[in-house]
Order: sequence, then structure tokens, then C-alpha cells
Amino acid sequence: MKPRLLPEQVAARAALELKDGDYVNLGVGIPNLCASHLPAGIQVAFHAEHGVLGYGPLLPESEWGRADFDYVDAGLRFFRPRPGMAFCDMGQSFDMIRGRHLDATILGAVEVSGAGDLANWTFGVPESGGIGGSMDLAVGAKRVIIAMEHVTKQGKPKIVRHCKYPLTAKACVDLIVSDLAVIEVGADGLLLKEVAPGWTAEEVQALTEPRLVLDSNLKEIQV
Amino acid sequence: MKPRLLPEQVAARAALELKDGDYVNLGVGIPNLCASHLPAGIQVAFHAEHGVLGYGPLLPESEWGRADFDYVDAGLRFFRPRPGMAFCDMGQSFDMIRGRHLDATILGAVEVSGAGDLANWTFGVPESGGIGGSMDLAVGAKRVIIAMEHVTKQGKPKIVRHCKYPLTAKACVDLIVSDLAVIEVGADGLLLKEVAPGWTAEEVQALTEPRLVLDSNLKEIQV
Amino acid sequence: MKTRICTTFEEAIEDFPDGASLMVFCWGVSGTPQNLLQALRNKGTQDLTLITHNVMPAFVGKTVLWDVVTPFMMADQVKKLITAWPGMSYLGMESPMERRIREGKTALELVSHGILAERIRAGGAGIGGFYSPVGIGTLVEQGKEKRLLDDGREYLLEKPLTADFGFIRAHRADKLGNLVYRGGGRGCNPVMATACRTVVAEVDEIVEVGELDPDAIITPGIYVDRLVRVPEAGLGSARNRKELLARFQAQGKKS
Amino acid sequence: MKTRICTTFEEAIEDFPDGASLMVFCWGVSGTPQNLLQALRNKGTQDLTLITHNVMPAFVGKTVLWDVVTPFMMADQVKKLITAWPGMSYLGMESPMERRIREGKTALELVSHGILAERIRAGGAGIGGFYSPVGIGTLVEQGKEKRLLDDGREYLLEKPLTADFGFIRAHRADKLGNLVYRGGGRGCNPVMATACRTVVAEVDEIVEVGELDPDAIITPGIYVDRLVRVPEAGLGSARNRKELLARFQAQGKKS
Repeated sequence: MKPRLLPEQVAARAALELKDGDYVNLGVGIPNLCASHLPAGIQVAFHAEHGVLGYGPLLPESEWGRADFDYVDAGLRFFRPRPGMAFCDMGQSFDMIRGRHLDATILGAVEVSGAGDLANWTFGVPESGGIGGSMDLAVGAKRVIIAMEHVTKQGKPKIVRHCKYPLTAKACVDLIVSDLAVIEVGADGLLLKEVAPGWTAEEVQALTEPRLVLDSNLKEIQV
Repeated sequence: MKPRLLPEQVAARAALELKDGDYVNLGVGIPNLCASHLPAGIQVAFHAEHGVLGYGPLLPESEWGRADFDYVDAGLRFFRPRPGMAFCDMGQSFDMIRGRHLDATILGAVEVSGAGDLANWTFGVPESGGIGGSMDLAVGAKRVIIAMEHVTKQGKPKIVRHCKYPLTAKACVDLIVSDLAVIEVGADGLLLKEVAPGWTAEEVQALTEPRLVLDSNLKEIQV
Repeated sequence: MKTRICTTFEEAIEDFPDGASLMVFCWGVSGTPQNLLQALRNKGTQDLTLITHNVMPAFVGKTVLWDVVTPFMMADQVKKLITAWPGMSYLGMESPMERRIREGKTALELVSHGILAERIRAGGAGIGGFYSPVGIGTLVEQGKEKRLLDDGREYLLEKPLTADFGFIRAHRADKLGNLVYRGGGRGCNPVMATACRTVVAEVDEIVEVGELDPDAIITPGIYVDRLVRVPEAGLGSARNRKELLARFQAQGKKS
Repeated sequence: MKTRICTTFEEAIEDFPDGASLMVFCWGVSGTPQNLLQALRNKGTQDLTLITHNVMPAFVGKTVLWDVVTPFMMADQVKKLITAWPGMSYLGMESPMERRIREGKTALELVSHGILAERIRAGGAGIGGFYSPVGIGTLVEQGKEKRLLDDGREYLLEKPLTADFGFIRAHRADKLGNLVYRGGGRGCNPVMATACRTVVAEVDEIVEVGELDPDAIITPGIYVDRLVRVPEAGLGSARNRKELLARFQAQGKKS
């Protein structure tokens, strides 16, 4: 099988979408890796749903002796305090999200449709997991970027005509960064902007349900 | 003319309605005097609309040299800082009011109707003064107490069948303390509970438009 | 109303009846009123309506900290659950709460984190309902009024939430009940404190009136009915947290 | 977006166009961004939509402090006014704003203090509208949907408010735009900071990143676009306040 981007590379490509000074919320999985793969010279303030803004890098396991349970991210992982961080209550935290104050969110996905619908909160029945803050983020962030693997473990497309799984939000996705491609979701459908090194547009299309429009300036992903 | 209660006495009688530990908002005029006439041994936390809770006594003019413009009440009067006071934003301040967290508000009135309707924010057209926080307080405080003179400067009843002036809120008043009487607003109308020293129920009724029901335990106001 | 300082957690919740509703925040160890939850578990109160963000145990990495008391441990006391995160199957483990939901013993009302916080805020702030842009076209639409507003967007009408009891975890309190929080432990505690008829707060420290900076108080005492200090080695105390970490690290080294 | 530190008030508002909307808080001297208001007055910007709580000059006792710059001084720049307190006639003096309203030059939308704050909050928090119990049976009902909700009470549907610019007065900022306030000067500043496309804050002091207590920050930098430090003798500075009081006391002694 042809090599695809590694999760770190997907994260690094997604992180290229961020700008200096942005306020950003990262979902679990590949999105979380973006924090360690920011482009050189930019500072980003990360937002955690329960009310943390601008927290520092995660504590490596070797430093958990100094860990503080009140300094954890949305996934309960310890972070280092960082100068300039701020705490707020969870209501205010979601006011920021819903009120379109976050510059971007980078989320994982179970499925994304050609219209930019997103399903990312359960593989099955509602009680088996949870919505968490995903619906709020998908609707509220100024920019919704998906960072994910292009296909399922079984090799099935995750970019589909219509989502089968319960939706997180309709028509919310702006950009998909996968291990095969960078795809913009526009009014006219999906625009293929970049492909992974060694991959052709046709090969990406074969693993994508909706038709991809080729960008006139189609490029190889630089990572 | 027979003597009526002085403004300070009206305030002192109204203040008898407060309990130790209450959170209370005072309107301008007679209500504001309540702060200086609390019953012995009780502590009350005063609330100012712009976001001050538990402020200290007002600064006498002789101490204005030490005044602080950030420590003013809702009427822009300087107060002393007080241990245990707290500041919040104006939104949160009105959440307290609207969410029924204030134990009581003592307000002035232009008119009160027999049904407990209150008019207290303008003598004329809307643009000549303002609503301020009066509508929020009248609807939100757990208990709305009116402290006022019983009649206008022209001797006309202020407790009327129907308010002529623009309303602050409908059916919001719980108790009226005037310079002539203490009147409870109940489901069956106005219950005359106390009269000023030297005044009879008939004399108070003559200066009150709606019919007063006499409390079986009608008393003289103790001040 | 005056804030009462209680000496035990049992005393602080002695009038908590079967069938009452409870709001409680939990972000693992952080912001969770573990001692009050434990007292309620010991009391055996039944038929709770539980309003909480996540029904998950506390964990570090992939290790569950089973001796941290969270709403996860209270499944069999809950008749109705309002939450954004009821289950654990997505992590490969069916939780007791999830099982009860499947068996019909606990009714589930699923919400998003943000709308849960906002509904609680509305409850505390005297708002009759609000139009939310979150959840359009998803299953949380069910049973809700959908409405196109002037801005051309669709919204759902969401209703306020209040509860009989709110269990709050704060860092420090003064004797008037003014509260400050620590780090992410703030969470939904301040919002919940506004929306419950009886608010009981457990805190690391109770200081004299005047010791808290009035510009930095997060929950004013007006919202707090009862206070209890967490004992030195109580659940969630500094010592208890240290022990949890040490034990966890020792386990890590063994494995 | 990054917070920009401006050196002058003129620079901070150079792109403020005629016809724009502005939110500003004022509680006399306290919480009022006097320097930004003065810059806007000097610029002569016309046809403002002004959203503010009170259109009153600052005063102490019954003495008006005419050199304190408040929205009261800006009447001739305002085309539309949204406020809880437009006029002064009740104090025996027809104000310029009131006169313009009577002459039809300024349109008035009258609100209560609390509903104004809540509408601004809704604007900043992405809420499409909310049901308010305030104003039922009064003239603020006009043009609003009235609805009986499940709790048996009537409510009015209130709409969110946002503005192009928000002028904020805070006490201290760090270089990331995190803000803390002082006493009652907080007022509606934090709420307004959430609801404006461009938020400009004037502050007594700009400190290094890390100098503010993260548990005590009231307005996080995410909401703040531009910062300007009030000069040592600027309007509302400590020195200016001292002078105001001294002058006022001297007048008092003369009279």
C-alpha cells in the first residue's frame, strides 16, 4: 500500500491553517497533535471547553509528579501553566464558542458529507458516548477544520455523500485535512486543493464518495 | 394638619421588613434612607445595579477627600469599602435580580394600584427620564416593598384604582409603607395592617382610592 | 439569606430527599465536590434527577482513578439524567449508567455541553427560554420548537434548568459564602450555583470576611446557602491529590 | 486575533466610520472610557447608533461634573439611541439628547438596564433571542412577541444586540489584552466586550504577560482587539480623579 501521511504530518498540515494570535480549540485524536506541530514563529492560544484559555504544553509523563489536577485540558491531560492564560466559567467558555469568537476549531470526524455535514460524536446509539462540546464547536467556531484519516480502518470512505451516523452539525465544515488530501468545502462542493506526496487526484477520488472538483492550482501537500 | 411619619420614620418602618443576612436593593429617595435605619443587630448586604454587592455606608461630605469614583452606588454616591463586598459585571448583577436571588427591594412609587401595579419611572413622556433598573427589580426581587409618601404634594392619593402613569410592572408590589400606613397587597386586595400614630383607618381610607380591608389585628406603626 | 457553615458533609445534606434534583460539575478530580457526592452516596438517596456534564470516572492517561468519587459512581441512585456525555462504550466499556439507560431504569435527556451550561444559566438568571443555533439538523432537535429568526438562521428553543440542590466545589470561601475557584476547577460550578434552590459548597479553606479580593470573587455569597471545609486528608484535598498522583506513578513504574 | 497596542486614542479609532454603532458603559466617572469618547467627539463622527445604559452627565451629590466626558456630551453625533435612561427632565433640565429625541433627530429605543445587559450578552454569546419576564404590561412590550410559557408566566421575546465598536474602560491589561477591572467600574464593560466587532480598551496600566492572576482575569484577551494606556494626567486617570475631587471640594467650601 502506498504510504500516507502520518498522524503528525496531518496535524502539521492542519496547523498551517492557524495564524499568529489565533484562539483555537482542538478536538481529541489527530487534532490534539496540532499543538506540538505549529508553524515556526506563531503563537496560538488554546481553548478548553471547561474554561481554560491559553494553556501551556502538555506535561510529559516523566513530569507527572508535578502535575496539578486543576490544570488539565478537555481530555483530562495535565498541562503546564503558561503566562497570560486565563480561566473562566464553562458558561463563558461556551459563550466564546457559540458567539463566534474562536478563530478556529480542529476536530476529528467519523464522517463528513459533500455538503460539509459533520458526524463525529458517536459510532452508535446516543448513550454510548456523548456529544460533549462538539455540536457547539461545529456551529460556533469561525472556521471548522477536520483533521482525520481519509478512510476507515476497513478502507471505506469517510468523506461521504450523506452521513449515516448521527450528525454533529449540518454544513459546518470549512476544510478537511486528511492523510491523503486537503479539501475545501465550498458552495459548489468539495474542492481538492492538495494531495499527499505520491498520490494522484484520481486515487484520492476513488477513496472519496462525493465528486471532487480539482483546484486549478492543485498541489502536493508540503510537510 | 395632623403629623405624619417623617421620611426617616417611613424608612425605619420599611427596614423592619428586612432580616439578618438579606440581600437588598434600595431605590432612590426614602428607600435609600433604610440603609441608615436598620433594626439593631441585623446585617444586610446592599446591591447596586451596576454590579456591587455588600457595600459599606455612604461617605459623609466631610470625607469626600478620600472618596473613590469606583466605589459609588447606583445613585453615584460614594460608599466606604466594606469587608466581604463583591463586584460583578452588570449582566451578572441583573441575573441576580431577574433570577429571584434578591431577598427584597425597597422602591419609591409615583402610583401603586389596588392590584399591586407599580408606576415609578417617569412622570411624563418616556424620554424625560428613564426606566433604569426599576422594571427588572419590580419583577425579579423576591419581595417588593414600596416606601413613599401616602399622597402627592397636591394631596392626591398615590394608591389608586388604576395607574395613570406608565407602568413599571403589573401586580408586583407586596407591601406599601407610607407616612400614614402599612398596607399589604394580597390576592383579595389591600389589607390595612398599621396606621400612623394619631390616624384612624377611616382617615387613611379617605386618602386612598381603592377600598382597604382592615386587618383583624390593626395596629399603630411603631417607630 | 445567610450562609451557614456546616461541620460535616452529612449535616450539609441532611434534608436532601429522595426524588430531588441535583446539579454537579465534574472534570475528573478537578471541580468535583467529591465529599458531598460521597455523603449522598452513603445516605443512599434514591430517584435523583442528575444534571451533570459528563458521566465518566476520573482518569489520567488511560488509567481510571476508581477512588475518585464522581457522578459515575452514583448510577443506581439516578432516575433521570441530563447530560452531554452519558456513556463509555465508545471507550470499549459499557458503564453502569449506560446499562441503566438501556434497561429503561434511567431516563436520558441528551444535551451539548454548551447548551447545558446555557440552560442552567437561564434557570439562574430568570430567562424563560432562549433560541440556540446549536443542534439544528441533529437528534437534539427532537421535541423542540425550531424557528427561523430575523438573521436568516434557524434556532431551537431551549428551556431553562434549575435544581433542588447544587453541589459546588470551590477553592476558598469567606464566611459570607463568597467563593473563588482554582484553575479549570471553576468549570460549571459558578453557573450551577446560580440555579439551585439550595447551594452547598465544599472548599479547601474558609477565611475571614474581608480576606478575599472583592474584584476577584467569582461566586458572590448571595448564591451560597451552606459551606463545608474539606478536611486535610479529605477527598480532593491537596494531600489526597498528592497521594493519588504518587500511587498512580508507582503503578506506572510497576507496569 | 492578536491584540494591538496603540499609542494614541486617535490611532485606536481611526477606522471608526460615520454611521457605525457603538457600545459604551458609563457610571459617572467610573467605568467610562472618557478618552476614547473624547477622541470620537474630536473626530466628529456622525450618525452613530449609541448603545449605553444612561445618558447623563457625571455628578457628585447634585453638582454636575461638566468636564467628565460621557455619552451625554455626544448627543449631536447620535442618530439612534438604545438606552434605559435617555433624559434629564425629571431632574428639572431638558438635556440635548432629549431635545433631539423630541425633535425627531435621534430615534429612541427604550429598554430596562437589565434587559439591555442581557441583550448585549445574547449578542456576544450567539443567542438568537430570549424570553424575558421584564416589561410585561408596560410600554416596552410594544412590537415584541408576548408568549405564555410552560411555567404559566408571560414573557417577551428580546433580541440580541451587537455593535461595530465597543469602547471599554478597564483598570489593568496585559499585553495579550486580558483585562481586570476596579470596583463598580466593571459595570457593563465585560459584557460589551463580548458583543462588538472591534473592541478598544483604555486602561490605567498595561503589564507584561503573566503579571495578572489567571484566576482573576475578567475579560480574556480573546475579546480585546486594541489597547491604549490612559496617560498619567489623562481623563479618568488617578491624577485627574484627584483633581476633580479637590476642585469639587473647593467649590463646595466657597458656596
